[in-house]
Formats: sequence, C-alpha cells, structure tokens
Amino acid sequence: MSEFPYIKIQQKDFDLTTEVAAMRAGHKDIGAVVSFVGTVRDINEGDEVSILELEHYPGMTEKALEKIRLEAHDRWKLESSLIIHRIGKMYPTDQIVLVAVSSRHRENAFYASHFIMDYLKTNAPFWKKETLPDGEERWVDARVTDKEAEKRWIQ
Amino acid sequence: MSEFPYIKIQQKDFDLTTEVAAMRAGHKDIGAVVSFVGTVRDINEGDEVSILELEHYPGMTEKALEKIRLEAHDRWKLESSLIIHRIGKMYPTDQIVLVAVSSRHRENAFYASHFIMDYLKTNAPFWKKETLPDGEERWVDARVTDKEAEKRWIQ
Amino acid sequence: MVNVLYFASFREMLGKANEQITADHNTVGALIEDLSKRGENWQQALLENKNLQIAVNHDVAQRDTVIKPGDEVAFFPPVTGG
Amino acid sequence: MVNVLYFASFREMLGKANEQITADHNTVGALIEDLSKRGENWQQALLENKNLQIAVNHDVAQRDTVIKPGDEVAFFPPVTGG
Repeated sequence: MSEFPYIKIQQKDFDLTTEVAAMRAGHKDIGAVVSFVGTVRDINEGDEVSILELEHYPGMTEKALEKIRLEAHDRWKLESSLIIHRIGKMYPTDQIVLVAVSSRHRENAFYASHFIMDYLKTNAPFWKKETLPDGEERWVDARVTDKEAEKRWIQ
Repeated sequence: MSEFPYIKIQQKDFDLTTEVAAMRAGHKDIGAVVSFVGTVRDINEGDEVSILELEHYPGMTEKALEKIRLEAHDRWKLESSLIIHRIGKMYPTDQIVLVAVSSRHRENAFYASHFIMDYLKTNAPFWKKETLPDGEERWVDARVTDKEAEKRWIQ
Repeated sequence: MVNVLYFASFREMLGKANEQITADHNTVGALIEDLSKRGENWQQALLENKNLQIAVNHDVAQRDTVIKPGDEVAFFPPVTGG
Repeated sequence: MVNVLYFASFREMLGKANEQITADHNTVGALIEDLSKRGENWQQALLENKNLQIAVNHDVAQRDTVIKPGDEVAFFPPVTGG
C-alpha cells in the first residue's frame, strides 16, 4: 500500500469497472458513483495530434492530488474517492485520467468530481507535450478557461 | 437495434467499462467522459432495506428518457450518450442506473450527466418498492429535493 | 374505447393493471370523474389525489387533456426511479 | 545546499533536470537572481517569466518563500494535466 492509496500515478491503462469497484469496496451506504475519464483528443488547437506525452513531478503530484481529494471529502461528505493519472506516451482515444467518487446522494458526487478535476487541472504538476503528424513536438499551453473554472469553487 | 439504441431498460446488470466503450465507439473527438451510476443503498428513511424492486411503464419510459437525452445533446453539444436503467429486483450495493456522456471538454459532460439524472428522477416513469428485513413492503416516496433539483436547469 | 393503465401503488390500490373502457370521454378529467364513481378507493386515488400523475399516449398529460378512442391513458404516483 | 529541479519546457530550455546548488540563499527570489546570471535563457525562464511556477518541498511557493539548506526547489511552467 502506498502512502496515498487513493492516488495512483501510473504508466499503464486502467479499467473503469475494476477501479470503481475497488473504490466502492467496503462502503455500503453509497447511492451515487460519478466517474470522470479524461481522454486524448485527436485534435488540439486545430492541429491533428499523434502522440501525447505526460510528464509529472513525482512526490509533489501525489501530495497535491491528496490535498484536493481530502478537500472534496470535507466539502461534500464523500464515502470514497480515487484519482488515477497516467504518465508517459498516450495516443488519441486513450484514457489519461480517472476521478471517481461515491456519496449517498448524487448531487455531492457530481459536484465533488467536477471540483477535483478543476483543481487537478490547475494544481497538480503534470505537463503535456504533443507530437503532430509531421513529427513536430510542442508543449501544451495552459488554458485560461481552466483557471476560470477553478474560481467557481472558491467559497 | 431498438428504436432508441442509446436507451436500455433491462433486468440484467451492466458493466461500466463495456458500456462506456460502446458509447465512445466511433467518436474520436472526445476529451471527457462522465458516468453516473446509481446504486441501491442499504438504508432508506432510516430503515434497513433488503430488496428494492423497480417497476416501469414500457413505451413511455423509453420515450421520456430519449427526450431527456436529446435535450442534453442540444444544450451541451455532447459527442455521445447512453442511459441504462434496470428493472426488477435488486439488492443493496447493486447498480440501478447508468448515465454516461461524452464531450470535447469536461464542463459540458459534467453538466449534461447531472441534468439527465435530475430529469430522469422526476420525469421517467419508474417506481421503487422496498422490502424491509421483516418482510414489510413499501413504495418509496418521491423526494421533494428531486423536484427542486430539476428546477435548477430551467433556462 | 380507451386503454387505461395503472402503475405502482395505483395498480395495487385499485386492484388492476389495465382495462379497456368503452364509455366516451372528451377529456382525462371526464374519465376520472366517471372512474371515481366506482368507490372510495377510486375517488381517493384519482379524483382527490393532488399527486396524481397522468400520461396520454406516453406523454405527460393533465386533467384537461383531450382523449379520443384508441388512446392509452395511464395513472400513476410521482416517479421514483434513478 | 538546495536541490533544484526543472520540469517540462524549463528542463528543455535550461538543459538540465536537476542540480545541487551550494550557494546560500534566504529566499527563492535570491536563488532566482543568482541563477539568472548564467545567461539569457536563464534570465528569461526564471527572472522575467510571469508564468513561472515554483514549489518548495512539494508545496506551491512564491519568490519570497524562505529556503534553507536541504530544501527541494522546483521551477516549472503552468500545469496542463488531466
């Protein structure tokens, strides 16, 4: 068991059913499970994308994600939650990230998963580099809309 | 293929990975997939629940769900979506309903899936009967909070 | 002739899931008035029940919704799926 | 002595992923001033870059964050995961 068992940073792909079942295990009073999966789009900034490579800051990543996860638990009384983020090379349609949460009622699960994703986008140290069909590599720019999305959760 | 291929009313359980993959198939420009799974809680109104039985109105159910699904597509430019609702007898922790949607960006997928669930709760003709451990059966009352949740989406 | 369906607690309270009704009624309201003459449980379930939900041909309907021969009219309590 | 890390475009621009720096600096800002003397790319990446992100010991930090020997200081661009 790692220091943060509900945070996984891994190269390999994940199976939604398996991961959600693991997150729910041992929690009976669950009425709602929301899962978000972020996937590699084949288009970014109008250009076709062939490869997406994810780099991260080991150690800080886990700490940042755990902080976000625990804040979501505090604010929405979650029963359980799980964040998986892949690193390394990925291709269009591949799964990049999973955020899964469970709660008694649906509203909390919807808000908490949305909150975790918005904060992950602006606070977790991951960086994307994309390779175009002609071999050109470029770092993906941070989106202004992500910074705005984060603000909606400020209490 | 049924009249509404993205609506399934069935007794059997569903597999999240399989259903989400089917919903995504053929849609490449997806960056976000949100899945909601509603599950049987072992407690309702303070009482332990042993069995939950779901009844529905065949024909009207499919029509009502398809209407909700198409409205979600209109409002949030979804790439694809799927609604599965189980009927018959279920037990605590069982999956009852799946709403899965995909879109280019996450915000639309979060809102659309939440919208579909809120409208399903108040507009799709399903009824729940629960059996308590002593064998007592009772119809589940509609929740006032569900009617309120629906109102937030009125434009 | 209209096809009338009863769901969930209504089916149990009224003792039937569906029936063919031959009387001609212009509206759902007139049909309800007529059915309520069958007894107290019918009156309570349909006429006096402010939570009564109605569908005509699979669409949500009201007491003043017009019905015609061949229509399917359904009565049921507030829905509780999901 | 502090451990300094560079990520993503910073690593590529500056040509290194990490290094040990022995000079004593009281704050991240003082460390940046010092590193910027190495050349134009250092100056642009660290001193003049308003999008510069900083972490000290895995926590988000600012230019005025105090550092001490043994700390881990990281420089990187705005994050783009998820």
